[in-house]
Amino acid sequence: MTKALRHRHRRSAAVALACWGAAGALVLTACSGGGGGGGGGGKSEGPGEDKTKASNYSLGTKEDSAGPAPEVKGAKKGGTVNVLQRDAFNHLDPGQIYFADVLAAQMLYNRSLTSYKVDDQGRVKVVGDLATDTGTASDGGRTWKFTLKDGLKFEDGSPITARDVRWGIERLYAPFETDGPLYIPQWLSGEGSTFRKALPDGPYEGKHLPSSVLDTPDDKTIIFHFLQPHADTPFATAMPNVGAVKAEKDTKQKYDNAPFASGPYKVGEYKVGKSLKLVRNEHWDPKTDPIRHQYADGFEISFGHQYADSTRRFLADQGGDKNALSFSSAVAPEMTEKVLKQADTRSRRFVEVQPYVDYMSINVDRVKDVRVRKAIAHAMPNGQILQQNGGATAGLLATNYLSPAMDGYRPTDPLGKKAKPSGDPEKARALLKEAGKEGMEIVYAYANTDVQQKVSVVVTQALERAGFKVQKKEVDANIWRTAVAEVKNKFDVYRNSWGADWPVSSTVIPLLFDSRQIADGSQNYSHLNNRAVDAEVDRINKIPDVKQAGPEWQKLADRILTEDVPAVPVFYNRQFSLWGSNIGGVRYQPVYGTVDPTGVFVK
Amino acid sequence: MTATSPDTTPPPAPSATPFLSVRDLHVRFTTEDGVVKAVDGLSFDLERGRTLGIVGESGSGKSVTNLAVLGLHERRGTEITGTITLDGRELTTAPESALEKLRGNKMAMIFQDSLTALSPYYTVGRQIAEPYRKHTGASRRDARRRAVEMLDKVGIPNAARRVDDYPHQFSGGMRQRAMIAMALVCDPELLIADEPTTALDVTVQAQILDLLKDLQRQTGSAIVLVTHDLGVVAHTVDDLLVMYAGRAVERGPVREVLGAPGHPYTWGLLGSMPRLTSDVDEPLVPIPGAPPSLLTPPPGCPFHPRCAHVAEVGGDRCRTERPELPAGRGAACHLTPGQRRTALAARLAPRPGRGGTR
Amino acid sequence: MLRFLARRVLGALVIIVLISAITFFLFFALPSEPALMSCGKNCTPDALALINKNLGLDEPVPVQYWHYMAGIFTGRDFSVGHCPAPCFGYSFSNQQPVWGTIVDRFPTTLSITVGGAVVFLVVGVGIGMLAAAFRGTWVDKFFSSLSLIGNSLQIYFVGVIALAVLVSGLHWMDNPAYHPITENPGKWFTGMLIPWLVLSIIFIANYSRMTRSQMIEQMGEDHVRTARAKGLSRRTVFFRYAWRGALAPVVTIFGIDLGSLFGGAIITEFTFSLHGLGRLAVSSVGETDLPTLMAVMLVGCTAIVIANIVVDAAYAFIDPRVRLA
Amino acid sequence: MWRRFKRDRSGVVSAYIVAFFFLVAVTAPLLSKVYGKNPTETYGLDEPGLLNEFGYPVAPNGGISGRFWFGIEPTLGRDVLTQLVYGIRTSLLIATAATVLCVLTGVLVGVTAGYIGGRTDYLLGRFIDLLLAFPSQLSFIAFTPVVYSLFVSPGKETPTSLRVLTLILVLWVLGWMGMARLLRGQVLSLREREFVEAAKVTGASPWRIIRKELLPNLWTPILVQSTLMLPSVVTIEAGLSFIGVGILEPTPDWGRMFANGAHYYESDITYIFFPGLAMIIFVVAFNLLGDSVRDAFDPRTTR
Repeated sequence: MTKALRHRHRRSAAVALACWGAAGALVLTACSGGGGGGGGGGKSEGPGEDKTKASNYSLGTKEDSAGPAPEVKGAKKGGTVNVLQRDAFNHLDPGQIYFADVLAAQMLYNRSLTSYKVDDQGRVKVVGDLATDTGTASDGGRTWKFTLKDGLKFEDGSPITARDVRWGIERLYAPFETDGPLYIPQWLSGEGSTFRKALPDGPYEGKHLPSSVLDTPDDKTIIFHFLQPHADTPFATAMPNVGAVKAEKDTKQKYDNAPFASGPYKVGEYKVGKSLKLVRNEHWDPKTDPIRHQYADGFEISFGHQYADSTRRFLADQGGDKNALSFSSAVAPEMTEKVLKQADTRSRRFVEVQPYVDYMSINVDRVKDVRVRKAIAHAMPNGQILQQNGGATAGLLATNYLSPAMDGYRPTDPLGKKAKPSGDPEKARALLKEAGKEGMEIVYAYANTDVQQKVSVVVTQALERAGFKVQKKEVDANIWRTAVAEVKNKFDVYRNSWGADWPVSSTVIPLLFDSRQIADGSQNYSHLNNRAVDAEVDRINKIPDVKQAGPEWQKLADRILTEDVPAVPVFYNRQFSLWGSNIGGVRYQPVYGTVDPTGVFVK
Repeated sequence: MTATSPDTTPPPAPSATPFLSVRDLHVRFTTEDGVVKAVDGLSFDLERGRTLGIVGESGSGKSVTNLAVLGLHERRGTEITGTITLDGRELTTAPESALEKLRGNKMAMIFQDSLTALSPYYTVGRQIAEPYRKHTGASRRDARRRAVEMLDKVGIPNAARRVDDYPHQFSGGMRQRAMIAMALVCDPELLIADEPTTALDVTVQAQILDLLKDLQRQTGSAIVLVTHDLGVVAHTVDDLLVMYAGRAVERGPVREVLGAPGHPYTWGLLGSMPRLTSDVDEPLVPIPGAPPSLLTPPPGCPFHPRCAHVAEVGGDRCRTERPELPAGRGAACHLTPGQRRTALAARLAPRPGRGGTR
Repeated sequence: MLRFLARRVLGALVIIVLISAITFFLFFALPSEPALMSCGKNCTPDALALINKNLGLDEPVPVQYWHYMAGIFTGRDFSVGHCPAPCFGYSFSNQQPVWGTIVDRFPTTLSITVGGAVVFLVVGVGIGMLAAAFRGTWVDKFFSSLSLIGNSLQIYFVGVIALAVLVSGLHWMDNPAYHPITENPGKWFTGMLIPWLVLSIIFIANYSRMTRSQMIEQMGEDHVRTARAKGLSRRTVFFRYAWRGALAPVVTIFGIDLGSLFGGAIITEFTFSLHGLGRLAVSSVGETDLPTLMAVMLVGCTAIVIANIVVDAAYAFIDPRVRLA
Repeated sequence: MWRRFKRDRSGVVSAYIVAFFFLVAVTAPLLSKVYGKNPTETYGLDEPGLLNEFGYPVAPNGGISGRFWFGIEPTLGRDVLTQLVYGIRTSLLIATAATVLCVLTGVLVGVTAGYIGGRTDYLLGRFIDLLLAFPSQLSFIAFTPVVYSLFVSPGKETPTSLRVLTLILVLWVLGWMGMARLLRGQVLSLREREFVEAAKVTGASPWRIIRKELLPNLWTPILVQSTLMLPSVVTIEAGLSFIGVGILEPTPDWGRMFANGAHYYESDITYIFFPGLAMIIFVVAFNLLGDSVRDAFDPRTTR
């Protein structure tokens, strides 16, 4: 069912060494992002220390949800922001958006029921966006009620009503809406794609969901009746597809190229695959919006800038590039050193932990002996793998399954990876000997890309040093996902990456390790099948307060890593951003792992 | 050897210098393998209205001599000594620009293979008109009219239309005529025809030669006719020069040379060609051996390796001593006039037993 | 001429059809499911089947091929909407009509190719003629050794060095990028400069070598000697007679080079991160984006066969002996 | 002819250089033993102090030192010299095999078409036209994955030999037409010559005529063309690896070093320097050799 944000960074070239404790002193310069962006966490010390940013996630109050957003220091009105993106946006229709780059972009023109408010310290609050607050639960968390603010308007000045929100949700049932997250429709109408049967054509044929499912008693009220209790509903309603779509302006598939704006900007000109121009939306009222500003006159987003290209332009900082930034393009890893050495970049860059984690899954069906799995885990050269991915500015060495960006994250290190970043071949060898499996053949599968080819070199080498025999199996990059997601696959160890849709671990552990998730195409890539784990998942899921659930998830994650070892956490992704010197108000959006464009202005 | 012109052409040059005078001409090419002495001490004269034939095998230096006269030899690696004077003007030392003014104007050349010698890329008319425009400054239209006139003159039927044809659209004989038209377009006083008929049918050959003669009669120009074909020479030229290995080995009025050749090589040339006058069964006698390498020409008489009469001369004379060509009529050979007569007589006697192949 | 054109165009069409068919059928040997590209993240077998149906992937390959080719002339209707002629299908990876992408990318390739071609043709032929004119002198030796080395250079090496030195090191030139000439001719020029230079260095070598040897060969031709014997100046002969003869082979090679470059100057585009047809092709292979790949392939081989026809016509124009039939 | 060649100094020097490259390729294991390093070991990762925190060599000039003569590779920290030596080995193996196949096919098709003529010639000619109309670079890139997939069985490692085979195959299929065209023309003109006519009249079998009369006269174009073909195949193969459809890690490959170098050049330009230099020297030498061979066989072109 649910799928996490999969960031589109093809990590083709990313990054350098993690800031591991050992190398920490050396690397500090690399890791300190410089106090740009005003966001907290200018320094990321690595898993050795508690970053505690995650614990800053909270639900905002009604007051937090009221506009206008607090002024950004030094902000000025006017000017156009140039945005250099590598990949073209694949969708503009909020219903279809799931990738990080567009998630960042949609913040400018699209509003959802709730949203994330990031303060100067980098603390994240979920607040009401279209709604006055983060919703009111009843019926044990099965029913959630939201009330819309006053003065909300579309780009044509027409008011946003509950009917528009309803339309926005009901259209997710239409068969063409395939790419976006589907939490709300699935919670309302059923798992998988069964929910579509509730409204096969969406709202387009005049049919609607019954009020027992989705109720809009008046122009201001929306009531969800879920099949199960969902404590993290305020997070789910912060997905961009839980917003308002005006029925008359809904052009179905074509909406993808011309969404009707509710945010401070609207689509000015869109050349698919090439450029997108966002211009001021005069009908947006700052008093209704606790998050967004409208400083710049507009954003000119252009696609097709390789990381090296955009980095070079930010570094040169000439002409129009002074007014440029990128939502999601990272500094090209080969230029990391250059960027860090150029003093004037200090105030216009950041390195932040993203909610994405790289794992090495171990196929439990094939590698049945837990001692062998442990041996693999100990042998895994996390540091070297990270280095192939770009090193310190691309990620942090991972010591457990949860990202530091998750609520309740603790820097536990059950396998002692921090001390042995290149793996511990002796220990692995010993474990393998204990299992009597010396010289065992391991099929290591990898997607055939530049970086993964290099990763395969270090993984193979480390495993062989630990006494394994390795069969390397390259898989075409474009079928990689399906190939490893096949339950009956013939591989033993393979990389995958997971990012939570919101900073609650209920979007991580159950998906990765619950045996009930095992199916072709699902995310339990390891096929871990442990009843005790399943039971624990259920128990924690029932905790009504997400804040209390956080530490419980961490405990469970560590237990799995210690007892079952179905996967080896390798590194936590980081975003290394750089922008032009004439741009202000850039901060990090920790949930999306991108630049937050809402407070950006031209100096 | 100065020939007195029998026709109306007024005697030129108040000085004693003939119209074209080549003196002690040496042409050497430097190649990778050494120095080639392509022409080695050649001298001859030619007056207006006269025709000089130059015969010899390929590689005997005929063509090189003519190219040297026009200054068309490859400049790089070529060394020329001696003098070439045309109408009193020294050509070997003349600057390129001066030569350019003379070429195609005062002196012109007809080449052997009209297919390759005419540019395939331009129309016949244009190629004929080009030198005319250059040397007379005529307008495009006048030049074209002149080209038609010339084509007409050389006997191209329908000249006004054919003037716009490309060379490949002409037959071989017509091309050769066009080439002659091109050479004559500026009424040159010296015309060098380098084997103008070799590539043609016998009937066409005769026509072309007649044409040349006709034109000479009209303009009174001097003609150098280069050929390896003695048959052509007999009816066309006034004087004859026989070349071998870059040297003149015999010269004289054509009747005398053909009638009483004085050099064994000339005998060989005559023997290796069929004559209309002789019996069809009479075998042709080729000259044994191959022309010598000009890189390392044989010492002494260059012909001695192929000469059947070395013994008659006696001693090492042929191998060591280079025979001089006497001024005027004569041959560069060590044989005495008596020996020559005997040998020639012997050669002309039929030899039934031997069948030569060609 | 008309007969020539008719005959050649017919032959070209046969070749294009064959090549497109080979490409199309070969690609079904690839072990991947193109529908996955459009299936998004919530992909289920049902959704997959639907997409397969929408894209017409459920039909036999020959039928699909027929639809594809017919669509180029008649346009096609997809569930996503009508795709007007010329319809090269909808891209599997970005769900846009392929033709739009081609139209979008082609100017980049065109700029690289035409700009580069102008430089390397003019400079290459120029150098070749210079070397021929000064044959044997230091000028000739200098350019000859230069072109020998140039001939041995590879874009993926020189290009990188050029970037490192000219862009990153000395900041003399702009990072290669494509800006439409219609929007900003200045930027277009500066953005294309390095690709042109690098592409040229390599081709110049070829062209100067060829031109030189052709010129020298032509200068030795009888008809050139004839022209000299007519009293035409060295210069006239060189530029009018010898050049005309040397032109034909140069034009032939130029046509072939240009034709293959139009299909995408792949390595150049790759080295300089330019988004032309070549890069599009490479990415479409990686993404099993059959419609896009087909389209690029068709553009590429059409360019080649057209180039061949043009070369033959040009040949006939240059050399009147050649007859078109 | 041999004498002529020997007198051509640049030709002889080039021949030595070319021979040196082949020698290096053949003796790569020996060289690496003597030098004491191998192309797969990640020295930079295993030993601290060789690579900095960004994965680039600590020592200046790409980490060139008495120990690593050509420096070390960024991020993986392997030895550049042995990588290059083994890379040349891989590339030359592929290129040589592809060239040999192309030449054989070219000779076979060219001689067949030229000698038999008629319908066979026409059909082969059209077939060649067809293959020539394939955009070659594009086709290499497009069809290499297809051919790979024909060989690959899911779940097993694709042996490097299969990848090599694939590349050879692809380079071969689209590489022989030039040779065939050339030889066809040669054979067409030879066919009309007296000695062939004579042989025909005496009733020699076609095979005998081809072998005894035609082939000896074709050696010159074949040899010259092959000498020119090989370096171009090397560069095409490297280009494929550069774009990413060539040989995979960890098998060292010349072309992939360029692809890597293009990534690293901002911070480590030295890395691409040696492979680039080696390739220039190799191609220059081969081109000069080709010129010399042609001159030796065919003195007319000496200028």
